[in-house]
Amino acid sequence: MSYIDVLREAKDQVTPGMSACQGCGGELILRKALQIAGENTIIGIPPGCMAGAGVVGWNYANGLKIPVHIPLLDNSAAFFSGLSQMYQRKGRKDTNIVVLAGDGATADCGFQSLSAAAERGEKLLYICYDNEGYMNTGYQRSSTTTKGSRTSTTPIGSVVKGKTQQQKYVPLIIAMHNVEFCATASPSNMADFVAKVQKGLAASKNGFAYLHVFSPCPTGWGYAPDQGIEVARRAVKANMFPLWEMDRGEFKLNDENRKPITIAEFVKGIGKFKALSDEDIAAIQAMVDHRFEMLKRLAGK
Amino acid sequence: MSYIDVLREAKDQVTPGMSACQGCGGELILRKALQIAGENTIIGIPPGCMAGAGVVGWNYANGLKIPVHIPLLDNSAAFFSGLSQMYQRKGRKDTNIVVLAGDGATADCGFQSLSAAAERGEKLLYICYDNEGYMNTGYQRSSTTTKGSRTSTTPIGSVVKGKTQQQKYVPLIIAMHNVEFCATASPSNMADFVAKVQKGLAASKNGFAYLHVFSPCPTGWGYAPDQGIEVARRAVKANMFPLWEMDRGEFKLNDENRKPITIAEFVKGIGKFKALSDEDIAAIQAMVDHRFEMLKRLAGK
Amino acid sequence: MERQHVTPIGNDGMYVLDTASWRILRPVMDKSKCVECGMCLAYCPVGAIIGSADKKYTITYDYCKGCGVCAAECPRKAIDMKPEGGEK
Amino acid sequence: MERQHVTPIGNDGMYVLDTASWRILRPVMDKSKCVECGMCLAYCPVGAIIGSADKKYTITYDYCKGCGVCAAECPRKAIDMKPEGGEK
Amino acid sequence: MKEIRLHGRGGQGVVKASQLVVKAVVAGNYYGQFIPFFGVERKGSPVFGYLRISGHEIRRKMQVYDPDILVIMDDSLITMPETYDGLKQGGSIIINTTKSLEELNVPEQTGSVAAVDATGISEKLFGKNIPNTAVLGAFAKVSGLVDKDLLFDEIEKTFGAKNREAANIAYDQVKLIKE
Amino acid sequence: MKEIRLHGRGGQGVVKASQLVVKAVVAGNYYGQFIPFFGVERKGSPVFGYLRISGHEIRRKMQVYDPDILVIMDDSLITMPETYDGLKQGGSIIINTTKSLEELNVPEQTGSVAAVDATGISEKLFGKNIPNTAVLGAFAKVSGLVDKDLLFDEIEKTFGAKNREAANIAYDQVKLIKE
Amino acid sequence: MGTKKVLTGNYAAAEAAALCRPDLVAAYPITPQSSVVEHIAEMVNNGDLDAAMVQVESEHSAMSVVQGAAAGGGRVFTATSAQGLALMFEPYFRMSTLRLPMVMAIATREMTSPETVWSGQQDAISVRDAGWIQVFCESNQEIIDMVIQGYMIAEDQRVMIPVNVCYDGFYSSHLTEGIDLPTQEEVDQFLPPMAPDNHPVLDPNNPFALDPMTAGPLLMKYRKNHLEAMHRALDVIDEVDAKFAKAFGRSYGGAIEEYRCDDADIVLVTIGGMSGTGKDAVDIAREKGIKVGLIKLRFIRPFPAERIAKALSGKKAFCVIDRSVCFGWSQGPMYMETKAALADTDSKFCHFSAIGGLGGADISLQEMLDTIDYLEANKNEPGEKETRWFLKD
Amino acid sequence: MGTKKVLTGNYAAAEAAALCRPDLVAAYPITPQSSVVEHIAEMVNNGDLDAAMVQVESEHSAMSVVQGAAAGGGRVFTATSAQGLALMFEPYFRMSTLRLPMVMAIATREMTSPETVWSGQQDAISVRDAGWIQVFCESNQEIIDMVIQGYMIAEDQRVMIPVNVCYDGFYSSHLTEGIDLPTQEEVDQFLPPMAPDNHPVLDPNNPFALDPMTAGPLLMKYRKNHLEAMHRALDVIDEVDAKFAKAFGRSYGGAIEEYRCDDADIVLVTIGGMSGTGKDAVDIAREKGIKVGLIKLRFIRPFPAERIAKALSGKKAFCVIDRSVCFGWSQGPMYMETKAALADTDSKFCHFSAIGGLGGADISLQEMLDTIDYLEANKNEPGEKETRWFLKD
Ligand SMILES: Cc1ncc(C[n+]2csc(CCOP(=O)(O)OP(=O)(O)O)c2C)c(N)n1
Ligand SMILES: Cc1ncc(C[n+]2csc(CCOP(=O)(O)OP(=O)(O)O)c2C)c(N)n1
Ligand code: SF4
Ligand code: SF4
Ligand code: SF4
Ligand code: SF4
Ligand code: SF4
Ligand code: SF4
Ligand SMILES: [Mg+2]
Ligand SMILES: [Mg+2]
Repeated sequence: MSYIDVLREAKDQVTPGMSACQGCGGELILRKALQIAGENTIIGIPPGCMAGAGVVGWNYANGLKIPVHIPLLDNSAAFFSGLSQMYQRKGRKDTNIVVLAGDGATADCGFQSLSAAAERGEKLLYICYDNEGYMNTGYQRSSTTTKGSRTSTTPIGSVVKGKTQQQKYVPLIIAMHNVEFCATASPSNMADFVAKVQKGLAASKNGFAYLHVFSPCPTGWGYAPDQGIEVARRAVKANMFPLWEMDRGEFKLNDENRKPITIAEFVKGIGKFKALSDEDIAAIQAMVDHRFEMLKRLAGK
Repeated sequence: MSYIDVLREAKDQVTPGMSACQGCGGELILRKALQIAGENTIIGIPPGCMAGAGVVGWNYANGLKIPVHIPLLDNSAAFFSGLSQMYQRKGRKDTNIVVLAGDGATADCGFQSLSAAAERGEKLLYICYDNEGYMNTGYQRSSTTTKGSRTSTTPIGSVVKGKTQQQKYVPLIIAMHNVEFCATASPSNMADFVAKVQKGLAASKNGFAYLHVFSPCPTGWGYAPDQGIEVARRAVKANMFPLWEMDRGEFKLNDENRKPITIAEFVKGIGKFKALSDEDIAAIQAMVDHRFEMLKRLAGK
Repeated sequence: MERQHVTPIGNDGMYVLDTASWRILRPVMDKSKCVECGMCLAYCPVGAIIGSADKKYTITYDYCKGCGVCAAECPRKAIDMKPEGGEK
Repeated sequence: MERQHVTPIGNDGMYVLDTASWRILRPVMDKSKCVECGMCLAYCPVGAIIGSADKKYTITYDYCKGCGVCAAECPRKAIDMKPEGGEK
Repeated sequence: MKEIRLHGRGGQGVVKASQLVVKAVVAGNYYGQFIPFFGVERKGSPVFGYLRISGHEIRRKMQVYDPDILVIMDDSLITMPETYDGLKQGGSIIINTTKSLEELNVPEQTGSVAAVDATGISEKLFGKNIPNTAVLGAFAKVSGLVDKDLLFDEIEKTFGAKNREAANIAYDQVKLIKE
Repeated sequence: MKEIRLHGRGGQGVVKASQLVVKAVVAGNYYGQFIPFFGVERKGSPVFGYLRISGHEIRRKMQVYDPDILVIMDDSLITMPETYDGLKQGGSIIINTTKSLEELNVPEQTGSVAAVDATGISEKLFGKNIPNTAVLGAFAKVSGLVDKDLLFDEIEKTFGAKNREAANIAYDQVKLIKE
Repeated sequence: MGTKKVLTGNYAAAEAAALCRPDLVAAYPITPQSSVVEHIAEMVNNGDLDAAMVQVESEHSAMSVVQGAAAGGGRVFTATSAQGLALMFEPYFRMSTLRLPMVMAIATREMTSPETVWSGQQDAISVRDAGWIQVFCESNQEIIDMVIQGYMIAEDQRVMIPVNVCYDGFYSSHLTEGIDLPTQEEVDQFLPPMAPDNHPVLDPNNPFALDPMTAGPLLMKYRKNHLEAMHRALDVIDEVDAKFAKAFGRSYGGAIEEYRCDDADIVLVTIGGMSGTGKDAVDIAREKGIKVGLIKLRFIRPFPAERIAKALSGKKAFCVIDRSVCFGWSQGPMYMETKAALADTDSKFCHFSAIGGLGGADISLQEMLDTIDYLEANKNEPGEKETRWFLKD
Repeated sequence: MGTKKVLTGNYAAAEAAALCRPDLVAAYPITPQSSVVEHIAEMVNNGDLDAAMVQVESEHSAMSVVQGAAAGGGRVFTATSAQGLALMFEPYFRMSTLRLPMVMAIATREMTSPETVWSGQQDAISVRDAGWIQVFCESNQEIIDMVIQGYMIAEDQRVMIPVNVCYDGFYSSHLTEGIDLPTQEEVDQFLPPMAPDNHPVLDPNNPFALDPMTAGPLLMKYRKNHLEAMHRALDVIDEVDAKFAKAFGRSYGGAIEEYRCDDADIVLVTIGGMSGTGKDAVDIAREKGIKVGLIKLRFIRPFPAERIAKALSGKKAFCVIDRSVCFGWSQGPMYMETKAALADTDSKFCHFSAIGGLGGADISLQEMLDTIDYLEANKNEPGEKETRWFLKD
């Protein structure tokens, strides 16, 4: 089945009307991932936009069609480790145990819990939708926020302009954890995304699987709602968000991206980058080039 | 100055009589690192063997000659971030801010705090002495414990024999955090160790520096106290503990180790490994080979 | 005692927001331009585009938020964003 | 009020354990074999081996725990571990 | 003390508008208080807020149960039972609408209804529906609870001259469709 | 109830030895209790422990202040003031030593002193100084508080036959150097 | 005189903290506190506040970073709510027992579960036995004033205990009202910079070990000191209130505020933002001829037991209204503690606990009035009445 | 009848937990609790216990993993002390408010700072307002019995609240004594497996959202339910005690134990391991003709206020001995709460708080005897006397 066939045929597991903003990348990721996972799935969605948008629901009004729990911001991987262990023990190993968490829950507040579950090889699929900030609480900085970005805790001031650090690159960090499967994906590259969710689900039957997904956010980032896929596509093309996977230790670049666009091209028209200086852009470009070089090396190129 | 000259001339900053066991690798690392750091240093030593051995001292009997605090098991990097920030603010940037923490404090309980301080680029040198277990509380498993090891929470039972997971390889994980400097070191390779402490201290003036040191433990691991350096040397030679460094993004293998010894040779005579099966040994060997290959690729070899 | 902390699943009692009311622009598909590639379905964040077994794609308006992603992503420019009129 | 939570630094009031009493074997250096490489100093975990400015190395016994690392690591086998006698 | 309840949707600027009123009221040496009520703060979700204006210190920190005035920034909200709930006998409604009085279906006890096409004004001036400053213009005219100039100064300080214009237009256009 | 304080150094097996006594005492249908006292549990550091033996339930969970018996596994500890502290008038001391009574410098109130070269026995049998089982042998003989066979069975169960031998040798060798 | 401003409770906390010239601020966003951090970040990035701002990954680190900075001699600030407070509990406990002074704002929020982000005082109340001083504010003005007073109290050598300035999430944190914002000069005059040797500072120029292992007998003395310092703080609170009154013309009555209690038969005891509603209720009931007064608990750590007992002595009936619960008591925590404060009183009260406003629920004037009526009706029947839950249906 | 064994308190807890057939155990080592985990790991690795053992990286994850497993329908166990309890505070609070039943052992330990690893009950006491049931044990036998009873209480449909089985670090955790270990058959007969539908279990076969956002009015009902369940637990505790007595021949008197109180004038109130020492002191003082009794607080959440009031009614004097402090009260926490329990009593007591045994310090027989003497001497002078600190010098 082609990925389009998969997406056309599989049932939507999410309420038809949830309050994510127009054009929200997170909503797209959530719906598609759960379509693929299907009904025999238990999902955890920690505090963040997806939980906040009504998906975990309200008392007596639930936003999903499959069992869901909103764990703490900092314990998703641990909570679902325990749950997964119980499903192993019950002999129900076919049930998908999935976490869908924002970058804040993943890279920051819940990072230790995540790292430890990865290390223990817990059998679950952890998907991070990375919108580079704490959107649900009003777009504060996260560790994955790109350098120079305007956020509500790194505002463009007269003295300091935006975030001062480079982003923390969680997928490569997790790939260094001896996990079964680790990959990046972007909604702009939907065939790749679908394949990786499928691989991730399969890998989660043998150990820890991690998928880091670029999640454009029109509201926080400041671009028109119809541009999300294009922004994601540019991120991939600029190597801001390279696509790769690691399957039981073997790295593979999904796209060698022989003619990358520049960071200057990538950031154009995105509000959060509007105060980037030339030095900022150069610094991001250098980081991105260096990182891509590292990925190529890891993939044996 | 040769490293021997450095070690001969620099003052010992530690009490002459501390209660670390005979032949403790941690004591050696602590003394040598602090000799190099010198008097203008503030050190944090979280709960663990080094703190427990009297180094942080007792009320009205202190084990160091420089200012020291025992932070929580889980917040060393954060606490010393705050302290470092104050020293930046006071204009006393020459003061060394050093954390010396066990693998438990580093890789497990304090890992999130560490990862976040690395991401923020806090100006400090974080040294992990990795004895692959929680020695101070009676040698329980840590995430850095080698697969198959006997510990008091992964005993050699009739059904399960020792630790079931591979070790978490913290140095490479931290190297993926955009830090100034990250390296591994072993007391068996003292010249390299001394140079890396020096580099780490220098790098900590510009950003986050991390040093991961192999720390043999006769008591926990079960080998004769005089064999610690030899055990460390074998670990390096078997690529169980390869020596490398990453300086502002550039990886370098300090020793290409063209004729590695096998894991089977490495584990010989070490009590904690006594129940290793052939499969365990093969699994560790495979992990080690794969990891070394990855390091070589990163170093552009 | 009533069971606590639990919300049943299913269409009954489901949380559903009338997101159609957010729409200012309305995606309108020009079937004549459409090549049935399915991109609009793949990229619609809301799941508002459905495909039939014979791969015909249709925009449903009950929850479409009017974001315009489908229009932007259609390789044939077969979808137009038109101001919401009275019709629904 | 006396200052709390603080222990002064310095030899005064320093925590010092009599680790010499742990020693069952005693490292004895044979100066005639020694080539003054300093390895013993580099590897002694206790800091019990000192080197003078002219690079002569001496074992001090006040805190030496008798671990035997120096003996094991001396490239010239110039250090022997001998059972502790009455002497000190 | 006058108690006012404001209704709008996430993104329409209910909170900002109310804060401007409090600023203007305080600038005029009166007392003002605003408490937003949060369900979800997300775009499109209904948002409430409680505004109090008084000549004396306002001590109570609680919701408004029987508002003297309802300010409704989005007339699609009138189908929700909460919207008209509790309006005081003879209370007034200020609403952003082009609907007729009939269509508004106001509750029996309603005293007066003032209507303004704030959306129209906003869309004309800004090209999008952020009706809050225009509604404030209507509020200044109809409620008599806040000094027009002080309020419009605050609007200008926060949102710029164009929004003052919006308020001004609304001030002129607002119509009592029930008195 | 008899109260006993044990002294040794980290690594000498004070805790294990005391637990064996409790086991033997309980097996003999008496009551026993042992509480170790922790400074640092590290090799070479002084370690204390409190042992109680009684015909009745032992309810108090507290330190022993005035021991009836002192068991000292390492005679280097006698220079520490804590070691002899609080010994009851006429109380006894069981000590692992080759020193003379004089050198032991026991306190005035001491009743009897029993000496055994447990280190010697241990080094002979095991090649290292783990004197605990030998000291237990001496304790069984001198204290009369525990059934020899039950205790030696426990020793054998936990540590093997060689340690029973150590206990046996000590049982035979222990000497009252003060009565 | 300061400047008239219109601010939310969170902005009030942020502005006040900035006026105290903190060296370092580390905080993690959480509803309803987030705008405190955001506003401080804004001031820092605009150069209006010269402080290090550390963007931590969790509240555990927030408290740890400020702890390290305090141990480096800095004046520090943070703010949090609910889950964040719970996550930082370990370093939070250590901060107070290390006796490092600081101020932390808490925009109080109900604790999950049930999953919630709304108001309630359960967060601060549940950690009241972790050694901090805790004060609850009624108005945005009080938030400002207590942040400033908080540093003076915390850093007083007789005290040396960090201070929580608590205020109701949403009902205060998001409430906008007019306040008088002291000027920087006024605050500088009132609050001196922290003395360099105010507490042990890690420094190679004066080396020592900070907080080494401490045996029980000595530890007990430290604890006793802590409790004594808490007790002394009751006086310091009054002193600082008086000094503040002199400097700024506003005072709060110290650890508790008594409102129309003098001739009252019955008393409402309140805490935080509900107190204003309570005062309105008292005035209304007074007009009906009911002799009712109100005690506002301001500081709950130290617990002003003597003052409460004195204020209630001779009264006939009282009700303590809690915005939190005391698990295992079927009552509110401040009610339970108020009873403990009355152990040796001679009065025989009619008394009961009321619990309301959890998880964002409102505490309305009507509920206050009903409670007063009930007290009035039962004032002559001593003994504990059933707990009153302010449930809506 | 079970088997006679000689065990430390920690081994007792581990053996008892194993007898309850947990599905999953996740715990993190910490002194003085570590040997609980170690012993369980040993049983699992030897195939003596069929349970999943998850080796977590922190206590925060320990509580989170067991929470997830409980939400998956498992019976779970963990154990901790001091800093570990503090670190897990956030998921700990959620466990009880999610109403997921389980048992957690706490080998109590003093809280840092000052830096310490020794005994003290501050850890468990400081989190007593986080919704758990808490019971304190005196002996190793009681530890075993309460772990087993704990599951039955926690899983009772009228309760559904997790239970902390607390015992003194070192003074119990490391104390070796003889106990009677029930056999597996006996426990199986006493404690049924958890009913599959005992609480909401996340399962695609019966899908629902667990703990969605909950508005205040509904949340308040949940809280009220929780408090009512706590109150009901007082009865369940008695019931289970009686059932246990029938099955095993041992009973503990429910929420409190009264020792020689009947004709007593003066009473010591104790908690945990010190109770045994207190009983010895009572016997000794009785021989001197002092009419003294002892109340052992066993369950402190729910707080058995009525039973305490009843037990003290008619007495002349009492002292509550706490192994922890209540910051801001200059007193011990159980003393403070005991006073609250006596709000409506008619007696005029002589009473005071005693605090001892912090940070590993001993609570000696002598201190108990001195306290009794002091009570006896002052029994006819009603009112609160100064707090007694059991300081060694
Ligand atoms: C311990 C704790 N601290 C803070 C919060 C508040 N909080 C809720 S959601 C959130 C941000 C989540 O960001 P992310 O995971 O990136 O999700 P997003 O909102 O961006 O989708 C925060 C900080 C919390 N729930 N728990
Ligand atoms: C939150 C918390 N959990 C547990 C502990 C107990 N603890 C103290 S030291 C230690 C192990 C430390 O291991 P490591 O860092 O590797 O140092 P080592 O003892 O091996 O030198 C543990 C678990 C603690 N102090 N704090
Ligand atoms: S703020 Fe961003 S991530 Fe959150 S719902 Fe809106 S678009 Fe999606
Ligand atoms: S247990 Fe190991 S690490 Fe700890 S002091 Fe002894 S040898 Fe060193
Ligand atoms: S994307 Fe365009 S061409 Fe493709 S199916 Fe949709 S409307 Fe047709
Ligand atoms: S406009 Fe947006 S929501 Fe509507 S169908 Fe197109 S992509 Fe879907
Ligand atoms: S290691 Fe040997 S040769 Fe080298 S200095 Fe020491 S004793 Fe001499
Ligand atoms: S025996 Fe060990 S402690 Fe002694 S000098 Fe040699 S290396 Fe140092
Ligand atoms: Mg995010
Ligand atoms: Mg370690």
